[in-house]
Amino acid sequence: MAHRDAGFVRRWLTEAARAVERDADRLTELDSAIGDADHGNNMRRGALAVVAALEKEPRTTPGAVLLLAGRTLVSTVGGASGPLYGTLLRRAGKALGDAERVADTELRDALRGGADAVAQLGGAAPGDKTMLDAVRPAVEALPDYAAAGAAAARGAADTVPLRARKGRASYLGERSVGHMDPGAASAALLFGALARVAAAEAAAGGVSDG
Amino acid sequence: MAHRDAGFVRRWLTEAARAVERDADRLTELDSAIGDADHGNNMRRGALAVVAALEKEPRTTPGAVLLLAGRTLVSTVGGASGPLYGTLLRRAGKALGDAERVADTELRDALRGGADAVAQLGGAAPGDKTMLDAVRPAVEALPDYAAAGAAAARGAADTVPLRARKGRASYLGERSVGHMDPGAASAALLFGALARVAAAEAAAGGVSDG
Amino acid sequence: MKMLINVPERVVADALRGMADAHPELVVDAENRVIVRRDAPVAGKVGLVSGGGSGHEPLHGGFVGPGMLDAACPGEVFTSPVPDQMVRAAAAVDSGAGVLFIVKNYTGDVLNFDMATELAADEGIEVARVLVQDDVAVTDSLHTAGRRGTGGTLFVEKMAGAAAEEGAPLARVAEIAQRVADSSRSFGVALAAPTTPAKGSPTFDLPPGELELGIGIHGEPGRERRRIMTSGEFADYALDVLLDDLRPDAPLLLLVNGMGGTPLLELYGLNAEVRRVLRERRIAVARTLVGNYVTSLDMAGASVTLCQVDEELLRLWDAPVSTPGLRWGR
Amino acid sequence: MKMLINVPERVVADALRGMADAHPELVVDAENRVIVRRDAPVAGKVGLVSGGGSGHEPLHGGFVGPGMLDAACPGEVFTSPVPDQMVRAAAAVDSGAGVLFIVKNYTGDVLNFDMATELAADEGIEVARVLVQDDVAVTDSLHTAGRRGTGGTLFVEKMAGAAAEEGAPLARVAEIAQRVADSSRSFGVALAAPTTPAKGSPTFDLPPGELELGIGIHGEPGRERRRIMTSGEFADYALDVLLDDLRPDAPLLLLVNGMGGTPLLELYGLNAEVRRVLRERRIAVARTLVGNYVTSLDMAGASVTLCQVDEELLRLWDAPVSTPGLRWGR
Ligand SMILES: Nc1ncnc2c1ncn2[C@@H]1O[C@H](COP(=O)(O)OP(=O)(O)O)[C@@H](O)[C@H]1O
Ligand SMILES: Nc1ncnc2c1ncn2[C@@H]1O[C@H](COP(=O)(O)OP(=O)(O)O)[C@@H](O)[C@H]1O
Ligand SMILES: [Mg+2]
Ligand SMILES: [Mg+2]
Ligand SMILES: [Mg+2]
Ligand SMILES: [Mg+2]
Repeated sequence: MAHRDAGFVRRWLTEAARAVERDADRLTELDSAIGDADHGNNMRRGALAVVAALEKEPRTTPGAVLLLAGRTLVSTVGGASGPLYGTLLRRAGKALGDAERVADTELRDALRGGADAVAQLGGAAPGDKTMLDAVRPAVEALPDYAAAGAAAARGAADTVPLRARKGRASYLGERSVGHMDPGAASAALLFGALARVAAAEAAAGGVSDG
Repeated sequence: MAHRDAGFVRRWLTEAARAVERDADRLTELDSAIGDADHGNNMRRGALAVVAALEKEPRTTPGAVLLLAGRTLVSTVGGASGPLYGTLLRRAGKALGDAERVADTELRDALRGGADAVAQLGGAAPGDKTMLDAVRPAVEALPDYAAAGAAAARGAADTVPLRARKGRASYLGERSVGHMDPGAASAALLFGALARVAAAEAAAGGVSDG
Repeated sequence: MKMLINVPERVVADALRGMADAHPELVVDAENRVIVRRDAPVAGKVGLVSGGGSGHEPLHGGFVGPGMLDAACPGEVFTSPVPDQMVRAAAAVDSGAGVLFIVKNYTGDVLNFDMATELAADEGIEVARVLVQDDVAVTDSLHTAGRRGTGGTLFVEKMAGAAAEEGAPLARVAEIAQRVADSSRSFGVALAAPTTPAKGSPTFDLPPGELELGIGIHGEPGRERRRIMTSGEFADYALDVLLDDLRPDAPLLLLVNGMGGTPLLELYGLNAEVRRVLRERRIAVARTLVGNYVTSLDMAGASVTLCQVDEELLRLWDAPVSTPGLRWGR
Repeated sequence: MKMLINVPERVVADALRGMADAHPELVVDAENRVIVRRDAPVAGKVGLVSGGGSGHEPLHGGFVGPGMLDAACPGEVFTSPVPDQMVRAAAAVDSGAGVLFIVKNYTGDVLNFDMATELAADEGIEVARVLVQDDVAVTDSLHTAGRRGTGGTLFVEKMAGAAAEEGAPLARVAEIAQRVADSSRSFGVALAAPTTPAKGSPTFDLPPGELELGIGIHGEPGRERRRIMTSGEFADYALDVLLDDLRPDAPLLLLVNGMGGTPLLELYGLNAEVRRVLRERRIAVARTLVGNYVTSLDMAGASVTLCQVDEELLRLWDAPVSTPGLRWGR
């Protein structure tokens, strides 16, 4: 079983930031349809801030990286996605403590705890058409990173026929049906980036399995 | 030489009102290009008010009809065209006094006096791209009514290449060139109506020449 | 993009600089995005803090001043502010008498203010919270995030502000705020979508000849899309919905609010129709406010907010207020 | 047509009914189209009357009240009122001390107010007139109808109003009004055309990516059409033109005015840029007003008005005013 260090988590978040930058307009488009047209902008602002924070305050453990990233999201994004994504990463970071390297299953468990915290904070259940509908299946597919990426993408796509029950899309009732949830779409970007970074690491043979 | 009674003037103004109603949108379009897009509306409001006033307060002399029409325009139109057209008709009406029937030349002289009053009130010279550029040639072509109608139409068309020096189009400077002056266009409607009513009267053989 | 701005990313920062220049009676911290009454903290007075996404001006920053808010936290356009701003605002206005957070009911606002409440408590600041959820366009149900907070926020900020100014303790100010929130109902309509700086084009499509009934203040869609209505038809429709929900048995405060892109001329015309309906139903209006108070950038449209008031609330409404957006009395 | 109205013909009448409902402190005669301060005529006080086309709200009707206008005459949308209205207004506010007509320099306004002056004289009312022509977009020349009156009107109405409220005689009030008019300069820009109720579509075409520099408040074109500018570029351009003409050697009043369709957020951002330019040129600003005061229906855009003030004018500016659109002091 592979172990991951701070560099891995940093690369993950950096790759996720790139993906958000690339797809920000699409996220905003999705949020125009059933929300308030700011999700792409929110995620971009958060991603830039996370990358800047990680550069300015280098962290040496996976937990510390996630903690800093989560705190940064809470402090810079606002909206619904800021506290929710912030909580996801912060809680995962807290769970990992100050271990220099963590097993893939530990990372999985930490992220699962993060997802639980998101559910508790926002009160969303599966099928409520939120980011959790992509986050949950991704976490459950771990430690298979490729599967997690695919599961998140599928989870996002599966939000299309759903009727929103949380967040501002819920005000739309029936009219929210037929659109992908923007937060689920950004979650798919997050786990897609994770899959790519893990694949690159595997290809480079850089994964220790101590 | 023909003589005209109150009925003639009333028919003229009624026919002019019809023309304004029909062409109001065009007048507004012209005023959009070099003004504030209200000339059609102003003229329509005035025309309706004149027709209503003449019905409510029947007048028995050409002078009284013109006086009432002019006063009504001043009281209901506003803008630049209200006082100017109002003055044209009021002054003409005053000049005709309380004669029951007036000669065509008397009507011409009265309208010429009205045009002079308009020039004095608004300070516009020939070629300044105003209603006067249609009113003046029309008045000069009287008592040939058909010629007056044609002259007014030509005068209006001839404002196209002019640069406005009075009214709000003057603020446009060079950019007023290439557009017909809305007030000249409405003046062409006024004298076109006069020509038609005179022709109808001639055809009906209803023109006295006492 | 059709805006008179520098760059989209700096719209809020530029606006805050401009507010600072225009309002020496406020302390505008553009860096930390907090707008504070210059004489804060006022000794012994409960501090009132609100905030939310930018783009709703004059709400909230324009309502900072004696008799209303002590501080406001502007977020990005249509995005709730972050807890750091709220904690900073609370610290700036707390005189020891505690702080009331006035929160519009949107997931983002609620979550961020909740986090701020915890953080403020850590710093020893006593915080109470009132949630404004006055928008009857969306049916309240377990299947939504509740009702949205819109025009009623102005009523809450004004009357709670007056109570705080009178020296009422935190529990009492919170109780007043809650009472006003409970007594307020709003219903809005959009004729054209707003354009956000980030998107640079209208956030939704509203074809000519159609309007969106029950619009939110971020352009969130509402109940239904319909053929354009006259102001009279809209007043009939909106008042039906509002009065069905509120069932008032006391005089009303009435806010005929512009969403930003609708001329005052139209808003006054709408007020005439609203008052016609209320007269038909023999419902008394104690005070009326017509204008752009809780806006949605340049969105064309309007909302109607009713607030049922007893004598105490009416007195608090009439109490002096001195802010950029609302000013009367001494 | 995208408006929340009943029928185009009734827009002004409906708005006046709505104003009457909203402002019990005014007497709004919707039939005769005159808005009068409830306590008019005020014994011994000079009466201030203004008016003009509708669609510029809150100008003029929103500036009726203690410390500003005694009466306003609203015309049709973008069309000057008729003499009958002005004579009626003059008669309603004349206490024997005479009446000042405040007239924006448009052919229609000038002609109608001139006729009214004659008619009022016939009725024994002493009338003085001040012409506001502050718009530097159009070069003053023999080949135009002069300069247009725009944002400076607010300054004239406010300071002349304060002088009248203090009991100054007609000649003195007229002199103050003239001084303010002479000291005011405006420059505007449009990003999108207004839609008049009668036309039902934008009164001119402004393609995406372009703006119209030197726009009037009826959407009259100005100096030139240009590629869109940033707020900073516009501030540089406008201040160049304004200061070139005004060459101030005393502090300024600054009005950053919205044309109706531009959000307050943008106006504050523009204010920041205007103040930057003025700081660069070491020109002091005594007071600032940011908001929608002299509008052009839903036109997107803004104007900047400067008024140079001495101590007396500043005192008159700061004097209490209590109108729907402008309110401060006691
Ligand atoms: N209660 C909730 N639980 C989980 N996710 C939520 C909840 N509310 C909203 N979200 C997510 O947040 C996304 C919207 O984020 P964003 O647009 O940035 O914030 P806002 O809705 O405040 O504008 C939604 O698409 C949804 O995935
Ligand atoms: N000084 C003037 N002398 C003669 N005619 C004028 C003068 N100023 C304006 N006009 C006429 O008035 C017309 C505009 O009328 P209208 O649009 O109704 O009024 P406004 O310009 O006040 O909106 C112009 O097209 C022009 O023919
Ligand atoms: Mg959003
Ligand atoms: Mg016109
Ligand atoms: Mg948002
Ligand atoms: Mg006009």
